[in-house]
Amino acid sequence: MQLVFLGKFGELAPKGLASPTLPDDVRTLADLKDWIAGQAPVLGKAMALTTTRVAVNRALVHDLSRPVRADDEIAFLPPMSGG
Amino acid sequence: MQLVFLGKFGELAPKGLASPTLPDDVRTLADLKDWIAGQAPVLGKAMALTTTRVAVNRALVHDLSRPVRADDEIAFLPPMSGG
Amino acid sequence: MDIRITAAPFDPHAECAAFAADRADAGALVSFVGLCRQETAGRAVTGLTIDHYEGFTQTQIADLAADVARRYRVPDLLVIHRIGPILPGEAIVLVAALSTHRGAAFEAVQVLMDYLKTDAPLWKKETGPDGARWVEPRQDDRLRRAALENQA
Amino acid sequence: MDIRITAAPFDPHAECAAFAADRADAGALVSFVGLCRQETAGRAVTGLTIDHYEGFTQTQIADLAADVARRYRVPDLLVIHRIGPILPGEAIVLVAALSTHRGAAFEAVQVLMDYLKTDAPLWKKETGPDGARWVEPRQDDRLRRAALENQA
Repeated sequence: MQLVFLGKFGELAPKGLASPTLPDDVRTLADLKDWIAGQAPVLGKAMALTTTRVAVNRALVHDLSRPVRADDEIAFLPPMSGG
Repeated sequence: MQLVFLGKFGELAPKGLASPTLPDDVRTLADLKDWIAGQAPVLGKAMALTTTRVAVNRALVHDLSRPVRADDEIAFLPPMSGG
Repeated sequence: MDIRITAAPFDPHAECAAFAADRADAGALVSFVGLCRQETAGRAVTGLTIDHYEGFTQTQIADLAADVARRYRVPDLLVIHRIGPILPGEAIVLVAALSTHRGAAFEAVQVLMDYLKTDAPLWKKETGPDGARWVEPRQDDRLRRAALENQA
Repeated sequence: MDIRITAAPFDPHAECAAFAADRADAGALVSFVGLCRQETAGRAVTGLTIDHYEGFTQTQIADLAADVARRYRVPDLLVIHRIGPILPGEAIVLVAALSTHRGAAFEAVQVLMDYLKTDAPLWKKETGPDGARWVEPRQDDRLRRAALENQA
């Protein structure tokens, strides 16, 4: 599994989180967010305090009960500020 | 007095109308319009059938009871189509 | 504010570039270019000729622009309008606005274009294979103009 | 439709010129250029850095543009967006639309800009004398976006 942290999340994410080894009880995207907050509390707090969008394999996913798979690339996106 | 006919009015106006010799009873802009219609009926009809704006000495004038003076430049403007 | 009428073809993109050059204080540039089309409403167009009133057209357009600049607080406006004969593909008009934020710049350019369509002393004649015809203001331009009047 | 993200500076005026070249079928070109300002809300800005998500940002922007093209019937859209480090005065974004008439082109460019502000996967960081800060979406951009959602 690959994790991608964009924008300000990228600055707060410890390097080691990019290719994490997850415990068996991390089954869904919601579980993964909780696990990240435990591993990197500052990042977890930033993600909780703002609107965080999640993309799985480069498609936005709104249902965080979606199971995570070993070959997923999962990205966490803070509020966008293009243009 | 100079008369200026813009846009399609310019094509309908006889040359001689540019520097007219007006009879004494043409005292106002309204009189002038009537006199033009008598001199050049096709032009007069075109001016009557559309919204004709009048500029005196390069300023729009809305009150056609304004007197005309020998040194005026009076322009007749059909609906504008710029842009 | 830079308001010009010109009988010579102009490059609207080069003019925009010059207008925005060295303006790192402005965040937004909105521009509109009206191009001479090769057909309109199904009729082929071989060219346009725009009549103007010397000594009046430029000042009237400057007045319209000043009004829009004041109303939308966008002082940095550029208007270039062709007069005389114009070929298909050539620019007829360029309106551009520089502003700190985009909302005001969009509004200023749009409203100024609305005014130019109905209130700039310019008269457009289209030439095609069947001859020439003077262009009447479009119904939707007149309605837009009336709506502006009600807001003002 | 031409949708690009680029790490290299680009000339928005030259891009507009290329976009509109040989398009005598189109009567209206509307364009918006967002420029890197030298100050924002009273703070000096020495530069911007825009983060993106490789393989995702471009396709998302293309989806937003396709949606706007379909909704406003303006298929001819150009979007160029910078990523990476940007200096004051440089163009950040260009959005342009070619159309037969101006109303649809104005709407398409404005709405696409609204979407880019809130829905394009790009993250802007401003650098100034006091350090760097990530830019949060402006309140008025969020409201504009919500209004679009209600229309859709």
